[in-house]
Amino acid sequence: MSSDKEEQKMKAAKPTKAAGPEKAAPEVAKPAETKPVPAPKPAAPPATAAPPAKQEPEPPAFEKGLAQELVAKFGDAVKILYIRPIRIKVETGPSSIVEVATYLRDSMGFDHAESASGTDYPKENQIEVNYHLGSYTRDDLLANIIVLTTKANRDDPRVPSLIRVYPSVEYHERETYEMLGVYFEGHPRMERFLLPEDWADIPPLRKDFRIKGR
Amino acid sequence: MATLEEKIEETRKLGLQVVKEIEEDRLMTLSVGPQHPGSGHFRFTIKVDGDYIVYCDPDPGYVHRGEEKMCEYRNVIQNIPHLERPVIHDSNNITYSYSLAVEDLMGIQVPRRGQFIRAIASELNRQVYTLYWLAIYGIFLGHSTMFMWPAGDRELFIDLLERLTGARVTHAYNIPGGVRNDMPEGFKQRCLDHIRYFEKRLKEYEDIFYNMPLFRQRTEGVAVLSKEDAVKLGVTGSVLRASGIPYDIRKVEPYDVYNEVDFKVQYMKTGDSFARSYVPFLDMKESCNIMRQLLDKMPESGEVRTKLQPNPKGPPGEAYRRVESGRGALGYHIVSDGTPRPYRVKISVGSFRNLLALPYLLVGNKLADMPAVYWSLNYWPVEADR
Amino acid sequence: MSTASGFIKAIESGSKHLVMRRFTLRYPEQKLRFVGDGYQFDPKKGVGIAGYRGRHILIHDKCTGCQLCAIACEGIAEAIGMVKVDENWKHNKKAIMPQIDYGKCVFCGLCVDACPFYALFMTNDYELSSFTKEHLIYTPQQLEVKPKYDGNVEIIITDRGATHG
Amino acid sequence: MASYIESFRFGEFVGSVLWLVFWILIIISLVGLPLIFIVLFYVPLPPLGDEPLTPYLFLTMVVDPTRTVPIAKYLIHTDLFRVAAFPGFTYAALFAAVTIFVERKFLAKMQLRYGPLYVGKIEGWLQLAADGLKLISKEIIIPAAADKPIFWAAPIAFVSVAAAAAALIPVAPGWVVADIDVGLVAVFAIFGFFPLIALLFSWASNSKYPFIGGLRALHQIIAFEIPFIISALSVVILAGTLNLTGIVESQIASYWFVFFLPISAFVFYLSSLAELERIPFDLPEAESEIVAGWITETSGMIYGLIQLGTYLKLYVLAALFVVLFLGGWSGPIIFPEEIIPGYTGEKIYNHVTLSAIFWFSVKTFGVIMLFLLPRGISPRIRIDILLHTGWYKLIVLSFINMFVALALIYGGILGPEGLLVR
Repeated sequence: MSSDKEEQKMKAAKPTKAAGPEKAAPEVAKPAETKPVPAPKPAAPPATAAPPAKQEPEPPAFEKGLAQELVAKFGDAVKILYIRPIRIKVETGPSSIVEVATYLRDSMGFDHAESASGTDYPKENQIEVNYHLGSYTRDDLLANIIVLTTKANRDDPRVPSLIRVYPSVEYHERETYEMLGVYFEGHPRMERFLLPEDWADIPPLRKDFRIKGR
Repeated sequence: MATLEEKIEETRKLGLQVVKEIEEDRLMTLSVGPQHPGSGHFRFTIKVDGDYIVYCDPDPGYVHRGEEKMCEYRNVIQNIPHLERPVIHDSNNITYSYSLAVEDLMGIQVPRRGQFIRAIASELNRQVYTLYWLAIYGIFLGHSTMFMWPAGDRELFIDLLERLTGARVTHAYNIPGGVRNDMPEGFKQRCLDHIRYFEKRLKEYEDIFYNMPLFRQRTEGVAVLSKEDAVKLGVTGSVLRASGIPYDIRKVEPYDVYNEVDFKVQYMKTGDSFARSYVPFLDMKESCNIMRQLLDKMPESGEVRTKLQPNPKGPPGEAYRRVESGRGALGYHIVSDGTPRPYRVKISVGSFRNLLALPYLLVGNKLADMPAVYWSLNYWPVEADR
Repeated sequence: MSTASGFIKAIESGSKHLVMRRFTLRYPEQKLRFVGDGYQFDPKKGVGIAGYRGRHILIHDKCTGCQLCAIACEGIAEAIGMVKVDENWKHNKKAIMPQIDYGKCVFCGLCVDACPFYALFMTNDYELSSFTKEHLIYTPQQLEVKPKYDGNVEIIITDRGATHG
Repeated sequence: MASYIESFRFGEFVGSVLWLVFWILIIISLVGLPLIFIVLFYVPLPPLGDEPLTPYLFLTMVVDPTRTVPIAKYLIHTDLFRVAAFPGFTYAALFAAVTIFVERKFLAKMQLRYGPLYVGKIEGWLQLAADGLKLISKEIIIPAAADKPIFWAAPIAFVSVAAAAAALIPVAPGWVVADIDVGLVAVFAIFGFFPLIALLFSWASNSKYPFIGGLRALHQIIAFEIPFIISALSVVILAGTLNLTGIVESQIASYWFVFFLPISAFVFYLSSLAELERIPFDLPEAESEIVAGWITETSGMIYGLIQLGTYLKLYVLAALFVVLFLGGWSGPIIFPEEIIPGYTGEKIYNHVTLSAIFWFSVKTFGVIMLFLLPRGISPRIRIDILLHTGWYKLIVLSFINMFVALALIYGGILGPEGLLVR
């Protein structure tokens, strides 16, 4: 069964990474009382493909093939952030996200969206919206998850909605709208979903929204 | 007189949360409110034409506590007690994928015996959750015996978990790096006794509930979710498996020791309310035999946990790990920026994904079907609001 | 005739339960018996010992007032505050010990994991109700007392069904 | 560890006790005594020896036991006693109370739990009194825009209609409140009120869920009225008379009708379950769908009255089933000739009446247990299945039964000089 094959690969990939953290300096016993200032440059460096922090183990062949197929189809509109045993992260601009999603769904078999979520990067004044796409029908893709991300400017975040491609993201996008303030164009009911009707504060999951008393 | 379909179309355009009663369209707006015995802490507004539901608009958020925001203010270990709050009687499963994701980020290797105990604890927890769900499903259909028996038999597994973890429901047992304590002695034998007795009880459930003709009349052929729609709506867990797709994270993406356990993914093809209520029942049977295999294959002695430093830190990066919880795929997407506190934690739960199927399935059915369809979606309001 | 046989099987299954033993634990008369006398943690081996997570017990001659339990609980429930005690110990110069507010504590036991000096464990006692919130705050002296809890019942599986015996 | 709240002061305690004693005295003197006198003056008291029995003489005899026996014996045969006590309201209410307690314990045992346990030393037998007191002391909340007169009238009407039906049931030979010769039709006429009361009450409580519950009650009882009546009609064909006592006598003459008309008994059982709104047909108060159906807005004593009415109805339907199909009070004489040594022949004390009462109670209790069983084993059915079973399946069955009854009559097996008639 193909999933066992991936399992061995995953086992192989994990130990090499385990060597990474030893060299992290042991934390001092009593952490500083004040909130630790966010660490230098956060995770997704825009520059090179592979993250510089740790050497990326040789990506598994099957996932590499998928990524190659995407890059071949969309050229530089698509950028592969990382390839791991059953996880691939693909970044596109807001303009081309709908075509990439449609291509992923129709010809590559990723037939449903697990979730749509956002991460706020105040340093680069950007909000990263990522969709986790999975596949129920293609057997060899059952375990794979493609994280399709796009970046939107933080002051006026507008991203085209994928509701035409994946109807299952309707509630996820409404939640990301109210939590991070990302406006999804083309969404039929861009309204409040979880928060109370009289929520007057800024979107709570943004970094500059502080929990009172913390 | 407008036909049913026109009424459904016309009301779909009504987008307002608060719906005003319009005299001439002969529709009654019912708020199946946060206190309604048929909905738990969750409200959905339905418009009813006579006995037929014409429009349904779910409005969750009554128990939203901002778990994702709270995660950003605590270090990795302190997150465990509050992360299990969304569904406290499935706490080992909901913290399981969090621990796996953190272990991926920090490259921690859990010892073999710890992985086995973690799997056993999560299987026990799956039984506790499914029994609680089955009890409420029984009382929703008016079958009070079917509420009392599962609610009583749940005590068998709560007692086991209490011996193993020290707490009846909120265990905080699954820690990045393994489990917090080893098994007490005599636990294995007691576990096998309880499972053997429980399988006799499962036979009784089938006699008095599933094979009851009145129950079959109420659920068979009601609110059918076809295979294509299930995929299109992205539902997960028993709702997906009831529509004919044998998709179980334990088999598809085996984590920890699940690849050493051979079990068959239970699924049915009809996709109606009966299938969605019968698949969790089959899962419980399957889970009993998984627990037996886990208990046999478990190494007798050995470490159960790799000790982390007080404020564990890892290299910056991202990880997304999923686990098969009582309500389907439960995934954590953790972004870390090198400090002990996670930069962003996204919890993707099964209930939130199954919620989309509720308006899709309810419209066109009868008012009396509302509890049968709603609760067959395996929807836990507290978990969906996070 | 599947409907008739369905009904008959249901009646037969229902009436079979009329002779089975009742399962409820009658709490005040029967109390559950727990394994060992509470959850403990061994900092050297870094792993806990299975036990019920009830009220804490503080061993005064081991506690050094290092505040690690207060820091551990700070992120969870802020239930532990350090208070002055009028005992003087060689290893506890500042003479401060944890005072636990059971109005906030969630009994997760992470403070026990954080204590490196075998000073803070948990016991079997869970009957902590009181009339006012102030009485829920247990001072270190109160925490030192070992509660007596006599659970006498556990789940037994007989041929006539499981019961608490 | 527990400490008392500082705000408790002894003065307040004494004040409240005095306040209570004051009110008890007021109620007794202004309401209690006049009531007793009115009853005593109007109740026809027997002449004691030579001079007529005046109320004051009556009160003195309470002290002297030798005088009580003749008074009691006389009172037992007056109509007031029949209506209020034996075959009438108190007997039925006693049965209803026992049924409530037995149902809770029976259901609990079937569900492996204890049921009421702590009130009253052994197995919680005083739980019923505790519930009654609780309901009496609870505040009655009336919805704001409710139609107050009907809101108040409906529960009282509910209990009185149920009690009226209880008056027509013959418990022992000669012991029936109203022995009218169109007994069975009168019972059905009285049962026709129940849907009306349910709808009135739910409409008067002016809120959506009760209104849906009221409509469902209407649909359900009307759908099951017809099989209910036709299945009883086939019994009338066999018995030849509508008078309930006559029906019982015709069964004593031949065998119980349940052996001849099993299908009719089953249809009668099902439609009385629907009449009672019990579990398989629980739609009017389906708590998981429409909060609590037509009794959503009840609280305090209004809920108490409706519960009493429901269980009175349960007793009446079980007794009706016994009268129609299980031969009423027929059964072997099990009491000895002289129950009280040296005292025979008096109306109530002869052994025939006592064994009749015994057999009637045992059979009614058995049928009540049959009514309680479905609540333990079956879920609630949906409104369209309910109507489908009512209109199509049960009516057909009851017509088949009518045919069986006619065949028995014209075949000469039962009826005037039938083979099996003794």
